[in-house]
Amino acid sequence: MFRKILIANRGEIAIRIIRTCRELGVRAVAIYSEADAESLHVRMADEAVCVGPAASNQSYLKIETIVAAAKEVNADAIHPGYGFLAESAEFARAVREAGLIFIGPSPEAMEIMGSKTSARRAAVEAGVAIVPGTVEPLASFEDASATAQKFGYPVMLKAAAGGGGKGMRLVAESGELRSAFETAQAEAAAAFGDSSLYLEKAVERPRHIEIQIFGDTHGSVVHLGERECSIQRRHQKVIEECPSPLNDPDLRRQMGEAAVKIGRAVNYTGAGTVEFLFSDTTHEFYFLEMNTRLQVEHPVTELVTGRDLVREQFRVATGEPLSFTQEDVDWQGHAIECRIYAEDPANNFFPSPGTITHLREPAGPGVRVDSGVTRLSEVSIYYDPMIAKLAVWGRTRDEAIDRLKRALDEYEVSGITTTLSFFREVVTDEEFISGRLDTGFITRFSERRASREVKTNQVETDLAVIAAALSYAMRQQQSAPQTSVMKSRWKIAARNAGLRKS
Amino acid sequence: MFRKILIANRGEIAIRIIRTCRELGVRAVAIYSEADAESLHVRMADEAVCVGPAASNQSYLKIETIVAAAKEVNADAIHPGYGFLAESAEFARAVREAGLIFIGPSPEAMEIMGSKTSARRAAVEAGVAIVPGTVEPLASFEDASATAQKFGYPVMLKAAAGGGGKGMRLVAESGELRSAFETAQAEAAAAFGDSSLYLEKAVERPRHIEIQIFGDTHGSVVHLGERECSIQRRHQKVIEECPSPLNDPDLRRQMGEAAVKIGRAVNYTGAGTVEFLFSDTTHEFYFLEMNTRLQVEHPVTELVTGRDLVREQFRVATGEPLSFTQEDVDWQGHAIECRIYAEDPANNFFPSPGTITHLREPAGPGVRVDSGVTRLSEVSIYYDPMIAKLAVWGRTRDEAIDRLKRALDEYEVSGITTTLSFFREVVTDEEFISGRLDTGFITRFSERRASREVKTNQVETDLAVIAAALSYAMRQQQSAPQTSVMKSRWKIAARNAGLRKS
Amino acid sequence: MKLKATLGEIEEDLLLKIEDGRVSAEIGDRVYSLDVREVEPDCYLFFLNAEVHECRVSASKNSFDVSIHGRSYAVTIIDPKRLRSGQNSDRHQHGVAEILAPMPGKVVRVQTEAGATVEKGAGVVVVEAMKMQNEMKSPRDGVVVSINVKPGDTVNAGDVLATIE
Amino acid sequence: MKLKATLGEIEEDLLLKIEDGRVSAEIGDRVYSLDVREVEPDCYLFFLNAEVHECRVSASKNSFDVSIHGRSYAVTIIDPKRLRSGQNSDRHQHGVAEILAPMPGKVVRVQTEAGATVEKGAGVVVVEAMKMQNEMKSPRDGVVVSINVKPGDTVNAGDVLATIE
Repeated sequence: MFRKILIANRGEIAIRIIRTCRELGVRAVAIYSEADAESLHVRMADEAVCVGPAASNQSYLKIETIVAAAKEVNADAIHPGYGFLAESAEFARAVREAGLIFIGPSPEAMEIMGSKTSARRAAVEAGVAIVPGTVEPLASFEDASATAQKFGYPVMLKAAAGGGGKGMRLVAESGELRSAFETAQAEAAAAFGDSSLYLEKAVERPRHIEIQIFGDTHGSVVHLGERECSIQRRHQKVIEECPSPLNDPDLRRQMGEAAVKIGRAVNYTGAGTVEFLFSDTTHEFYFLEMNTRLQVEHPVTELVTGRDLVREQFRVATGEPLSFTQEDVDWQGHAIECRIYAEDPANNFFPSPGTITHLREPAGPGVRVDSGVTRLSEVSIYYDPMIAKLAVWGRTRDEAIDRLKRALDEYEVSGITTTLSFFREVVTDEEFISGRLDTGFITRFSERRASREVKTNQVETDLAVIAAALSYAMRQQQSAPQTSVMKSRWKIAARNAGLRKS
Repeated sequence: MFRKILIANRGEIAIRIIRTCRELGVRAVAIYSEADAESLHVRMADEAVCVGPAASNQSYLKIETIVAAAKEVNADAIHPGYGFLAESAEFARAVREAGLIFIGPSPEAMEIMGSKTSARRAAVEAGVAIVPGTVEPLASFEDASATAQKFGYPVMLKAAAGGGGKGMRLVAESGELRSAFETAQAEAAAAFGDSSLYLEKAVERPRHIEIQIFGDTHGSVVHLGERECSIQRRHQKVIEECPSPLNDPDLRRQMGEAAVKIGRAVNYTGAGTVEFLFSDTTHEFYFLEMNTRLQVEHPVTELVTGRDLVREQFRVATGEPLSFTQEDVDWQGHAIECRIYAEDPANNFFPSPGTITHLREPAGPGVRVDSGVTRLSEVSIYYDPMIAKLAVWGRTRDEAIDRLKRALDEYEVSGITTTLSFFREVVTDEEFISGRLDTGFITRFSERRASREVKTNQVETDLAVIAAALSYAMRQQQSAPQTSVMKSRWKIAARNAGLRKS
Repeated sequence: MKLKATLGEIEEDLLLKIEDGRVSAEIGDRVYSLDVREVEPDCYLFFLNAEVHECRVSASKNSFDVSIHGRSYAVTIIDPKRLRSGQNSDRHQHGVAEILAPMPGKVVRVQTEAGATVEKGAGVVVVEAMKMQNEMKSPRDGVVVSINVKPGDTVNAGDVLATIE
Repeated sequence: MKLKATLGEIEEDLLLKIEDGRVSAEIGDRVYSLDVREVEPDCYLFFLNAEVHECRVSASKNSFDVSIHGRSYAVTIIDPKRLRSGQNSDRHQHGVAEILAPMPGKVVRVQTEAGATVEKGAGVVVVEAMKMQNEMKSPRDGVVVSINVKPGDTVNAGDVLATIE
């Protein structure tokens, strides 16, 4: 096993990896930007190196600086996490050339899958169906317009270098194409430094189902089943489940085999995810893309398979064979994950940076929290606003939903606005509970939500008013001269007023 | 399912039960003493009723008050948790007579198992072996002395009404008998209001292994496998595992069947635990006692069987059949629990009450915390000093131990002294890692620990000194007139000093 | 003490008495008598009969953000004795709607111009923050009175991007 | 600033310089240069070269309880300029050992008497707390100078139960 590794990431995923390091007795080296010097991932690391100013392109994306840091601290290997440089073949190559181990697939595999067009080509060659669309990047708006006409609307515009829904637009009719094309190009350029787009026929009411695969350097590639990630907003996943509510063993086998084929086609090593679009109507599935890294949502697979995917990544990266075969993999119960973002659901999910003044995370049976923050953490404007992941496990999907409701109710965050309130509504939504999901869920849910008139609880709002008034009164007392007396009298009084009639 | 239940307990177990209530949509009513009005279990409840002053015999042990409270709030049922009135047949009867459901076994079963002597009789009749010893309470010291001579030293003195190691003494030779007899009687009287003792031959290097059983009102009784609870101090469990490091399926079946026999003998309903003494040398096991309630250590069984025991208790109490059969029960991986006490390991585990000024509980993969406290909680002198339970799960015992180490390192508690530092040493102890456990473990471990000379880390101690000096310097600045300036300059400076050479 | 409290659109009179850890309050015609514990500064545990309600308050001046059972409410407290007014900004009083930047970011596109008529929901300005492009829409049908930013401008939370009348 | 620091038995001179978020310290002959962040009041994040060390301090007067990597150290800081002395109580200076009640409880038994000779580890007083009987043992061979409690007495943390010389 490694002696020391550098984690080229921040936030909850850096902490997730630090935890496995601790469990394996590997020293964990964090990197951080100047804005992150006091971040939890730095505080939890054994060592930490500052790699530059706040802006990611001057710190977390600086290949040379990061590789140099790893050499400087004598790390054996680098784990990229997800996002940032996780899917940069250039980075993987630089790490290899520096004589260090990159905990991930080969740069070659990353390059093939890194461009969606070449990835689609690879899938076709491996005999896996893809969504009808262009295999080459679009030359121009005119090209886009012509192609769209050919396939017929609705169509999807996607960034060739893309991921995370950035540079992605659904276009319902020709009139929307130009502005969508421009925005998508702009976003793609900003996010990936590459504005090229491609176009796909839009599958209607599609489920986003992905397969977790794992390969080793001894030629075996296996799958750990599916994750349902249909609940997305702005083409970003917000709730993921394992297994899919469909929970169909045959489908799991078919999609698993297709994913393994694609993995084999690129001699895939380590953890990877093959994303499919599944049509609820035709029950056909199409290859979408492959993510050549650990996924944000890996915990649901860990909860249901009982396997530590990061631990397995380490193992494979040291050249050992996988610790399990396809036959060894089994699935117990049901897991659901919610991504907790510092965003305001009441304001179009706009980011809500700030200082976390109070934090109580849920715990107890069947609850797992992977958090990147603690009390008094600053959520800065510079990075992805996800502050934590809440994952729950239950024997059945219903039990998991019961747990999720309970855990969301326990979750307390003050100082910033989060998506917790949004999730609390989702988990009581009939369509969610029924499990009939597709990528349009959030749009429909938001409409239901808007139409529903909010019945406020009079007692609750009155208590809120009283609490505010108390807080006001306290302040008056404190600013008044005789404060301390009154304050302490109040405190003492409060302490004494214990006995309640029973 | 119930509409509303009252939880006749406090601390982490009250919270554990509240969590299942939330998951089942059952309203949870807490009770509290005047000392507990601000306790976390009250803050997390839907409703709460004060049942008296701090001393438990005036609050948490007040049968009439508690039953009246349950009626007052229109609860359907009462869950007793563990400790306090959990094994009081009188309480169970009072609940029944008040027309409420007692979430636990029948008072009759509790009475038989409540007296260790009648419990031993029941075991013998059910054909289960018991440790050679008296079946009747000891009449006097002379009786004790004669009996001890008969069986031969070492012998064990135990409180007939006992539990939790109170009123229990190991007597190695006749010279020690009198003082042990007196102390045990005194403790028994104080703890249970009944000073009667009985005597057993002491089994040498015994393992304490217990079987979780579950019965329903339709006559089925099943077992959920064993827990190894050999690691005890003052005859109180501090670390529990499922399965036992022996992990012997035959032994599990044999002990399971013996436990089920005893359960059937008393028409047992709900969750119960049959405790055995297992001799590592002869591989024989003897019935010790039966706990007619949920155990503190139930989470390790939940983690390995994937079943929510409190949820199942609710189900059985409503008269439904068990949700599973013996064949349905299986065991995945390995779980270990540490009981975190507010005690000072450096000072003979003396209780360390106070205010928790800082708290960060571990999280992430395979970690479960059942905590009774939060930041700023008061740990009072009135009740059991256990503040939380840390349980971990791993595919193997080794993986579980890796996780436990990691979780213990993450666990931060300030303001009170806890047993965390003690556990951090235990998990690196060769004997613990080897799994060759018996009830003498802690004594031997403590001797090893005492003999080991502590090599302090010079850098670490120097940093501690520097931190203290900084804190001192800050205070000087604050008390000085020009404080604010200096302080803020310092803060700003600290904020700016980001860039580190890489 | 006598106070005025505003929650959302509703303003109500509030009479508050605090003694011996009990609070009695009259809000409009509704009367409450509660036991209160201050479990943390600005965190109140209310016992309403047997019901338990924990309220956490974050205060700035006399506007209070109260979270209770996971829901939060913005409450304004006005003490007539102190005649604190001008608190409820008159933004919503007459027919002008301002489009504010909800957080720091960069303006990437302006989709209309002063004088243009816009429909409710029409895009006015696109702001990029955290690599995400966000279209600020018109809250209502109206005429664009002013566009106060141009592409490339950096804006801070609360900056008025445009005004619709 | 120049200070004296005591940790356990060891007292050392400490020279501390704080500037621009860097701390340089000399402890005896050991020299440190650190970057420091105060992540919370009294919680310091030290960067020693690349190493990260978080220290949490709880202070009372000039004795500081510092916890680092889960271990805690009791440090006393003395500022010679302020001549704070009498801090290290002279309990251990000469041959008297006091047996203190480590926490509030009730005395159930006294197992010896003034004037008696006791061996190290011999039981002196039994205190009951949290339903647990705890035997306070003599820290050394010696003679019981005084027993300050009797069965039934309630004692508080720090009360001197007995003195051995």
